Amino acid sequence: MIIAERKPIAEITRALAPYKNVLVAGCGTCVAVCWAGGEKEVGVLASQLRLARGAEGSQISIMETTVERQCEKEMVTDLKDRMAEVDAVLSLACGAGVQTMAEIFDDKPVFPAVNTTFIGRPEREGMWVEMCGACGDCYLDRTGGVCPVVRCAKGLMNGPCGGTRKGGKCEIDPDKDCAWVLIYRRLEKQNRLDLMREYCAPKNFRAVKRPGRVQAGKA
Amino acid sequence: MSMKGTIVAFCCQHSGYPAADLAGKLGLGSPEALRIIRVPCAGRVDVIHMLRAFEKGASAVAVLGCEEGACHHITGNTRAKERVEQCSMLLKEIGIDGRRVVMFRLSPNAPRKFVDVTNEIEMAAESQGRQDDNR
Amino acid sequence: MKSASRDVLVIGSGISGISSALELAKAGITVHLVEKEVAVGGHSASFCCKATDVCVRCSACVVPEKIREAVLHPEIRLHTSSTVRKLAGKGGDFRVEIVHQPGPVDPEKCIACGLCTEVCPVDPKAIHAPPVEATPFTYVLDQGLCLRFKGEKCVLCRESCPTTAVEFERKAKAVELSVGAIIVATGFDVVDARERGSLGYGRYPNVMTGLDLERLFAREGRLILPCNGQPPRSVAFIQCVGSRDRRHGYCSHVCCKYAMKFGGLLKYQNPDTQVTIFYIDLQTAGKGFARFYEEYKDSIRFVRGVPVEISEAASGELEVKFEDISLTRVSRDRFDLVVLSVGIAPRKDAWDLAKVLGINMADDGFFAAAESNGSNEASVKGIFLAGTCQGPRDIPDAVDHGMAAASEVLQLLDRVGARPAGSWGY
Amino acid sequence: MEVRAGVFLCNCGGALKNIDFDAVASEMAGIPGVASVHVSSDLCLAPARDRMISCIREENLNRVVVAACSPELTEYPLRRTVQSAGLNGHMLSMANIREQCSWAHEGDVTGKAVELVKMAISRARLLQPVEEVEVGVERSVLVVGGGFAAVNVGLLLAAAGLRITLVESTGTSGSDGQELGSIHGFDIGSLVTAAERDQNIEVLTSARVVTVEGAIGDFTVTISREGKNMARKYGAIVLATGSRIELALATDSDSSAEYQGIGGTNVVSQDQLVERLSRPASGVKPATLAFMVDFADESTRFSTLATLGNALAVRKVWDSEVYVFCRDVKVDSQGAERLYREARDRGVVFVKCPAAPRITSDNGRVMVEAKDVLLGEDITVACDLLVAEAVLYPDPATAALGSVLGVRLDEKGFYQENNVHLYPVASERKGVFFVGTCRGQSDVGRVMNDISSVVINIKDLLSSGKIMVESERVKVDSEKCVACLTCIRVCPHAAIELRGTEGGKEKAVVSDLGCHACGICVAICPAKAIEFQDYRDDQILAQIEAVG
Repeated sequence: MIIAERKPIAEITRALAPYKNVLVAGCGTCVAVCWAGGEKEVGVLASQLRLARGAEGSQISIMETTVERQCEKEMVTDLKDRMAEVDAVLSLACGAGVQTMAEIFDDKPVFPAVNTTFIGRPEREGMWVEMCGACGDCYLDRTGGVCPVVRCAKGLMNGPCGGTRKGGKCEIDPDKDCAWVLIYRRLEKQNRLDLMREYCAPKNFRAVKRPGRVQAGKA
Repeated sequence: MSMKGTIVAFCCQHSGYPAADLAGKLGLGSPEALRIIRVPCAGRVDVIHMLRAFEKGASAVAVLGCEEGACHHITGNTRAKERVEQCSMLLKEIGIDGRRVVMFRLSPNAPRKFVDVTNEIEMAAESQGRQDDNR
Repeated sequence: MKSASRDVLVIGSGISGISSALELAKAGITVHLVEKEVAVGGHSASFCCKATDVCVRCSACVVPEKIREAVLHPEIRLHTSSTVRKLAGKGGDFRVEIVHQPGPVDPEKCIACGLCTEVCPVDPKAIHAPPVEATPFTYVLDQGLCLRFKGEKCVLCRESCPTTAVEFERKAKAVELSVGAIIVATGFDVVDARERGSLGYGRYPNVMTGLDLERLFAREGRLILPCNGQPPRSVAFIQCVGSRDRRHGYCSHVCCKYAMKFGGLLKYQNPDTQVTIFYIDLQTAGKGFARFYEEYKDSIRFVRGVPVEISEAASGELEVKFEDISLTRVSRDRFDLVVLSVGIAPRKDAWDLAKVLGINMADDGFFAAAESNGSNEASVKGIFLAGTCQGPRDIPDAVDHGMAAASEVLQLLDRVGARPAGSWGY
Repeated sequence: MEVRAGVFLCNCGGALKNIDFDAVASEMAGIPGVASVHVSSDLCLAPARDRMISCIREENLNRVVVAACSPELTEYPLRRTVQSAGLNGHMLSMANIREQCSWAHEGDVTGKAVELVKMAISRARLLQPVEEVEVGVERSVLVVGGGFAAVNVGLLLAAAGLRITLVESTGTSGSDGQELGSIHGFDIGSLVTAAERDQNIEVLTSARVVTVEGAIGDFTVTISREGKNMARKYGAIVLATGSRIELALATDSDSSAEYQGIGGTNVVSQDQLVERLSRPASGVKPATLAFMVDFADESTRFSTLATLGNALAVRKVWDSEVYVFCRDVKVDSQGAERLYREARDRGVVFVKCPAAPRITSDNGRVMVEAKDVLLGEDITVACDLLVAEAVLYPDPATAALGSVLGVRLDEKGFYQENNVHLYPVASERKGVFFVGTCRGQSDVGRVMNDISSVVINIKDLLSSGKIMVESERVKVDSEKCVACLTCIRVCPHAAIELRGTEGGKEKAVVSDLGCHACGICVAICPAKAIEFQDYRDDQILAQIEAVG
């Protein structure tokens, strides 16, 4: 799922400085599951903002809401009737959500409250790790299901880089597993090690036009 | 009127709350500004409860749970400790002294510890209060 | 052997009596819990918490919880200030006569408001609040101080009581109960440290027993010298006082544990306090205890060899004379405070109850179990033993033994066809 | 439905002099939702309770706020009073104005009392009823393990009319009972045959528990036996998997390495010694014999008790010289001190040494060399037979089965987290119990107590076939739940599971039977989907709002 991380409060208060009535909008799916932008985090951020303003002696009135999915236009438009007395919107959704909110309510400034970081999974409670870089041209069939583009620090397509530490750890980050050691062990287990001998041409990262577009049902 | 100097204490019904009762029975003086909210376990208290108490003007917030290793719900007091640290970080981020939110662990038959802990919180909050006022 | 009644009598409301009563009540059985004192709980209710920054598993905090659960349980009938006078019938069908000798303050009516203490003319007050852990929290009248019991006509507390709970002359009342089984859980007496006169308990103020230390910690929360209220610089624990000797031929199970836990607490509260433990064999067995022992093995000084004499040095310190076996010579050491780790002894009035119930007593003075492997049945069919009245146990073992007694009672009632009704939730 | 709260203030016989009850009463009268205010002097006694019942009925109150002494001893009877007035027991909110207000401070505390009652009223407004329902439970118990404790528990529960399944991982039942049974003279064989003949007991040998779902009264367990999986329903689960006994020859590595070379027949375990003792005729009688105790593991009584018993047996049967090398003699068990005294009277020599002895071999005899504390010097004993120290280790399957059941282990790897509130036989998951050496117990007397305790615990729960339980006190709103599994991972009592809901999708569901009402899941749920009656977020925040 999409993993995000709350921005430092200083950045948020600086952006909101000129505004009096703020709508803080959370999103109920991905960012909620990774404890960054769900209903709970909306409450905590709103309370923190009120306390910060209180400490500076100025006032702020905050409306708190959480949209089921902020990347759905219809769900965001539902907030229409509450936008009248709002000066600015603070969205805790991922990049897609913030931009949908900004697009629907283009007369009001919309600020992000979280940094969308990667597509990943929970490693243990409260910690999430990147698994996929959405490069648009998946190689997982050739690496036994371990993605070197993202999980190898240098993104090598014909690894390992020879600097692997003892215990199969990455040269750059000692407590991170070297992706290519994982690939080797996985293929060894399925005795498909010959795949490692195939040379993999450099990836053309510009092959995929930005911004990406997927049309259901078309080639 | 904002409750200048009030201390909101979330007391676990297995440890903090009975300790407060014993302190009363022994006539040991705990701070008058203390407002005790009874919770089933320290693990029930969330960051939003602590922040809302500060928004309401509390000078300090405390979570009183069971001793480490004696929690009736095994992980309740460790969860509460993590959330208090998180709340303290959130306060530090906006310039309020992180030490105003504290977690203390005690057992139900330790009234003396309850009184020492709550008086310590009040003194810390007062000295901190003076620093904030003249800032 | 059809049972007339499926009620059960539990004698003694210490932690094991309470555990038996609770388990039987949860099985839907009506339990008559008879207690000699005004308050329920026995010795372990007044033990203090010995946690450092981590719980040391002394189980002292489990006791008040179980007491509260038992006092509130609808199936448990409390008979405080009562003793067992007569027993008739046999296993499955006993008729018991209980003597209820009510004290001046009626627990049913006293709401612990404290008005009587205010008006009491005597100082120290004759009528006052009970120890803080007492449940029910009924006020107590100390007849030694009260003018009324010295022949004067003082009625101030009776008049001031809003719920007419104070009545000076209350007659004893006999209560007849018919029960299917009896659990004896009358607990223990602490060994009187004066047995070892040479250790100076009672002569020197800074010689305390383990029980005194529990009470002091419960009240003060830290250790202070009885003579001047200052924290001690050096403390000695002397093990096996009244255990494993000619008069008490058994190990009391609890003293090594509480001595080491107190030692650990003292080192935690004030790391430069010197703690020394004099022992014969260190009993470090038990769930989770080894880790505790590892932690404090180096910071506490363990000396194999039990002191024989304590004398007061000129400086007021206590001089302890002991045979340090590892150095194989007699030596002397000085301490600010000495704690005698007194053990568990059979109750002095155990013989009276044994006569009434007709149960045997073992050679060490405790009640004798039918078989030797820690089973609960006493020498009389239908009477079961629970807790320290059958032998020394710590709190977790006492709870375990109490539940086991309740379990054997339930098996007896099942065998004689006394089906318990529905069960009360968990 | 409009909130009509009755506020009952108790001035404890007029003794709470530092609270002006009239001022408090007048302040409360004006608060929205308050229908009436009553001041009485002894709410904990019957007459005042009857007056409260009539008040509730006459003013048809739907909330009761009691400001009196601590709820520790009065909340439960007050709930029953409220119920007998026809109101749901959970519509009660209490303020502690005695121990935590009047007694806790000198001087006038009317202001604090007003605030405490306002907090209780603000919470009372948001209270919702919780029904108590009777839930049927399976009258069957799964006992895992085939040893001495397991078979005993099975027999006793079967006698109470419960259906028992005895699951034993090895081929034959009663295998691990050898050491415990043989040393202390219990014939495990007869117990096993009794179990097999009992029609309430089904013995499954070489079977393994694969998955456990559900909660107390309604466990669904899959057992795999000879490749096929069987799903079964149970009301409770008892783990009596025993422990693994290993011979710890010596702790310091150098001597044990050299020692391995000896092997051979003159080093035995306790039960091998018992076997030889029972066949005195064959085999040569050893002239001198040594035991090693309490070096490798100082936290168990097992090897000491076995040693005391067998040392006496050796003196009687073979009359050979017996030396016991130990650090401390563990005598804190029933009758252990008497055994120790009798052993010394019969000539057993106890050598107390600060560290483990060095063991070497000299043409077929075992040389045990150690520093004797009493003599103050090193001694060496040449003996024909050495009984090594037996150390209890957790059964190898403990960790795997522990995770299947969702229960934690203690720091030595035995079952049952080291938490005083679980002693003696409970686990942190309702309905799952531990008995005997698998939870670290090490002597027969205590194992017997464990067996009886677990029997009555289970009879309390299952013998009537139903349990009263508060239905949906902690409830997951399946619309809001995004099935992120956080609550399932966090629940310390494994009371939450993913289950299909009417909408078809699998969502988290809290089992009323298994829930301990602690609220840890409620606080951590990212989607705020879990509601916990009496302690909902809005009820806690309302109390904060009412302060000041």
